[in-house]
Amino acid sequence: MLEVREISKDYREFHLRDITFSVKRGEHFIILGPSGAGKTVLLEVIAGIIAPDSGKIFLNGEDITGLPPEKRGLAYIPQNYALFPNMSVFDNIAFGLKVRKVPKAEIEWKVKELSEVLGISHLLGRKPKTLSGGEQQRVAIARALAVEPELLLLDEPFANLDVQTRGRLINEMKRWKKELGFTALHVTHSFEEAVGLGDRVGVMLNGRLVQVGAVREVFSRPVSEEVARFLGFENIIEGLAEGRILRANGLMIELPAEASGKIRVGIRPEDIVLSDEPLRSSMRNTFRAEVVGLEELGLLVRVRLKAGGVELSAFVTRSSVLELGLDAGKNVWVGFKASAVHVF
Amino acid sequence: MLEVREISKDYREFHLRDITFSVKRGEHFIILGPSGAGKTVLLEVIAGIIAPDSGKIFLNGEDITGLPPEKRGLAYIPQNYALFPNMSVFDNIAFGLKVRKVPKAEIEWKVKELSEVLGISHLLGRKPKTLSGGEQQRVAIARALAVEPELLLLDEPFANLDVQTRGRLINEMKRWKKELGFTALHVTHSFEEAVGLGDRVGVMLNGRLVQVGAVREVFSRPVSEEVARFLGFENIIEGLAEGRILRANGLMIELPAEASGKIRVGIRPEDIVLSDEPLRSSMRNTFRAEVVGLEELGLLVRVRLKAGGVELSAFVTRSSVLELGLDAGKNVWVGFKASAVHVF
Amino acid sequence: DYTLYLFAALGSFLIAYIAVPIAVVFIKQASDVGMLVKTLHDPYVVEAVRNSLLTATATALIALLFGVPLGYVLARRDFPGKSVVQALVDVPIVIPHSVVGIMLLVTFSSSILDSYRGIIAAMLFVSAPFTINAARDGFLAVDEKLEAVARTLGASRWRAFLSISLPMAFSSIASGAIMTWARAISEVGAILIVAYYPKTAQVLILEYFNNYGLRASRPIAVVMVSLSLGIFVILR
Amino acid sequence: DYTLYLFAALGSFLIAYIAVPIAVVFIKQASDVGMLVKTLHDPYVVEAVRNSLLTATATALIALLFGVPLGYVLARRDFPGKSVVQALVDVPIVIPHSVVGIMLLVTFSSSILDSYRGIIAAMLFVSAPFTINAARDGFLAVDEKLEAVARTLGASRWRAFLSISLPMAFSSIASGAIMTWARAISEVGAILIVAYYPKTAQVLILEYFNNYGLRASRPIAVVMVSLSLGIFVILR
Repeated sequence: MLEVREISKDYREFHLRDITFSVKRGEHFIILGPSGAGKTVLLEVIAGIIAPDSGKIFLNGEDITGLPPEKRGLAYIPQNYALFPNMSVFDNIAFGLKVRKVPKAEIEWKVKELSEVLGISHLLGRKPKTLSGGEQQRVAIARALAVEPELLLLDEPFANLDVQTRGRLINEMKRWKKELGFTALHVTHSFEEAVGLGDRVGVMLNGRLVQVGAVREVFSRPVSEEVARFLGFENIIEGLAEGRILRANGLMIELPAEASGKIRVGIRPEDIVLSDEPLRSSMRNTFRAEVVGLEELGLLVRVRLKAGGVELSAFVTRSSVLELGLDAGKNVWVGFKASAVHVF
Repeated sequence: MLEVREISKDYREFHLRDITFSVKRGEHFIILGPSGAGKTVLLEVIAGIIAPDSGKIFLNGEDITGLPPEKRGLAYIPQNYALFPNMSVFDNIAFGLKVRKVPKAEIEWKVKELSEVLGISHLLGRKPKTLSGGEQQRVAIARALAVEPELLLLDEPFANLDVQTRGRLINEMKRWKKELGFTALHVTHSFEEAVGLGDRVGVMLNGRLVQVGAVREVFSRPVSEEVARFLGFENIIEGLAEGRILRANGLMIELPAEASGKIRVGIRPEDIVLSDEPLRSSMRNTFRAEVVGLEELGLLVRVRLKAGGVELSAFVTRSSVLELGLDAGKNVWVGFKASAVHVF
Repeated sequence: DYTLYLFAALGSFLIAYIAVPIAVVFIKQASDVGMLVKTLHDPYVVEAVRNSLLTATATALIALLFGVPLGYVLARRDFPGKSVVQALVDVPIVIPHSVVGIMLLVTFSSSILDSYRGIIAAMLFVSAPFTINAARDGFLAVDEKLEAVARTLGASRWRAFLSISLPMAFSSIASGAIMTWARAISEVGAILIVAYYPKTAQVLILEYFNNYGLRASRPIAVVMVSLSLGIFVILR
Repeated sequence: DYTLYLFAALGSFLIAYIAVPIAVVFIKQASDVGMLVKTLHDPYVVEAVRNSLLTATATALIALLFGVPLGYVLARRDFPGKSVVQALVDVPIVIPHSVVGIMLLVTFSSSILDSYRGIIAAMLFVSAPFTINAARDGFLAVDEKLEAVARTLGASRWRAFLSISLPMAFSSIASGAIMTWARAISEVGAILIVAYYPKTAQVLILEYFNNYGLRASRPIAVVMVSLSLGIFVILR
């Protein structure tokens, strides 16, 4: 339905480069990327707020690249929701309908229906400033859906909510989607949203869309080291594979599947276990390593290790650091399962 | 040397109440508390920048409560370091000496000596704005030490530094302290700084100093539930103890030591291990529990559990959530060591 | 804290210097109510005050008509020469008032000489910046995303401006217009050159002072300062 | 985007209205250089310009002497009535200039009438707020912790003010003082009442205009607007 072809745009510190992808009707398409990747700029280019330097955008086969935002039929929900502070919740939701000169009775019926599905019927008389973050988000969605847009453009819709509200609203959004049947293009940096809501996901790094595919596929088979790193594979090890064994700088790592030649594998630091004695378990990959350094990361500590000639980093809890007496120079055992090794 | 007696002060949203403690010569005393506890206000009261509503401050037995800051002989280093932007690094360090009309040759000698110990000799001609965070911190310390203060007042000295610089500077501060021999009163919210630098620590919560003692003692024996929670014991369980067994709401928990009567114990959520099968290990406390909910916390996920009538929360990594298939309603095994149980 | 006390003492001088003359003019007039009443019935005075109010109001309306769009463009668009335009907006504040009159007369000559047009022309030159800057700041405070969202919902830019930006910037624009009004009614120097007639209250004060002395001009001053302070209190 | 084009068109009117008279007065004078040269040799004119420059400079210095301490106190201390003081500082902007003259004369009567003191008194009343507000904003921008640290290092408040706050707020204070100077030299209405003599350039423009017409007064206007714009360019 939406087709984005080779969009490039330089805007402030953001540089979009040859962005090409398409969204199918009824799909929930997630663009996942770190902050600063240019996700918002891409959304605003699609919404018609920013003109691209080059490239085209098609909606149902029609070129909409040159159309102003009001002629596109795409509803945009920015990260801060941008509710109109000078209007009541009712008037916010009704805004697009009033602009279209829809009869008053129909507007009231439509607002009532939407606000019931979204559970905001009791808020219609309130001003946006008096609403909680979660309520504001629902109002913004109702306002966007009221005009029955071809496509909903969502910019980090859950970023401004507290942890508990976020979890609840992600689940509710699945329900709204079923009941109201919309198509969504949703940009976010949150893996949780991508996994929880996405039908397909596009990974965006430094202004480029580097991998597009089904969510599980992207997470389990990142196409490049860059994507792997973004998806949390901090340990990237290069070596020569032979059968199910990878030889890398003095280590022999068991692989989850057969491979051959020079390959790279990724291991998430949270999948690496540290212990004082070699672990007697199903973990096939166990090595002796030396602690090089520690970095506190809030609740976790990142332990930098050297095993053979390979540098590894592992996440452990603060109490493990005290218990194992981790400190630079200490030798420990590191272990990870073959299934934690991702080949790309 | 410094004695603070029953200081109370209402200042903006902060309410100090009956703060009493003393700092000995040569000691590194840490005041540890969450942001908003009023730590900075306390430091500014001691420095003479804010007048207390009641209470007294003694320095070497002399009442200094009414003295202006310039008559106290305490050097204050605020969180942002407050280097004088209109002066070079040299003039910053020399400022206190110039005010005291120290002869020029002596100033130069003193600045040179200090900047060598702190490794900032090459920066003396620069303006503070051109310095990195770590360099700024060293300059601030040099400037404070130049006047040979009775006591150094440090407000979150490492909070504005990146993770790696922080770790390095904490280690260096130990060395500076040995070489230059100062007494420090240091406020922070970081456990890392408290453990790494503190001789003694005072825990400050909601404007009250609730526990003072040696660092290890405070961390292992919090005097109250409130302190325990702040120190990360999210799971507080009340029950009846008999010998080394605590009976609480249907659970039987092995204690690290004998106790009797109604007691409370605390367990850190990172000390609780989840698994699909009962763990065959030295963990004596193993229960069946139901997952109540999940909360994403950056790299970790907080799992809320119900075991018998007791609610527990545990931290696990994101990959464990996927691996164990954790979701509300699922039953898992929880385990923790008797040594992870802290009685208070 | 002696330094602060010294500073406070020095500072009070200026505060007193502003407050005392205002107080004194009211107090002295209070002991001469007869003259005030007489002045309020003087047809010249009534006419002049009427002229002042009308021209200042007309000036504020013109400033709104042109200044609000200008403020919007300055808030929303970057264009080459924008900084020059910004600087030009602030220029009238530093030009001597009699020079403003000469410049306007040189430019528009007899078409503004001694007419309401001339009064308004002089007032507009010195007072328009307040409306422009207030409108610009008001629109800058309106999140551009609000307009963007309104447009994706189907509103034209004009509709988005009317429904969202203008209502939200209203209070800033209103206080800018009031400042424009106050600055307009305070102008004397430029008006003296461009339009001595029709007589405005500001000019009449001067004329009565020259012809009849302080006692005759003081009541008009009291009336005008009451008007100005009233406006000022509304603004705060 | 038609709405924006319409707005830009409307807005350009005001920009042109400010820019054109300034340009025209220079252009017209360029075709009458003889008169300009003659004016520059007219001892009355030279004397008046000298008076304007001297009194405006004196005013700016007085405003600095009292306004900087006041700004510092406003930036650093809360005290009862602070909001009233703040409001008073902004009052002079809204009072009609001739009313200012009357108020000052009513208050200080003959001690300021027709003297340099009177010119400076009138200028100070209307222009001091620029220095006070600029100083306050300048000191507000200096982190109070800097002074606190300086004091724990042994400096008195006065020493901390001199070594830290004053140097850091200097550029803000300087631009406030320049605005004060510009506002002072632009004043006409109040000076006409308080001190027609000694003659200032602003008043002389008016007198030459009344006595000899536009051609005679225009060169002085050109000189004054050049001065003002020069100052303005320095400020930016």
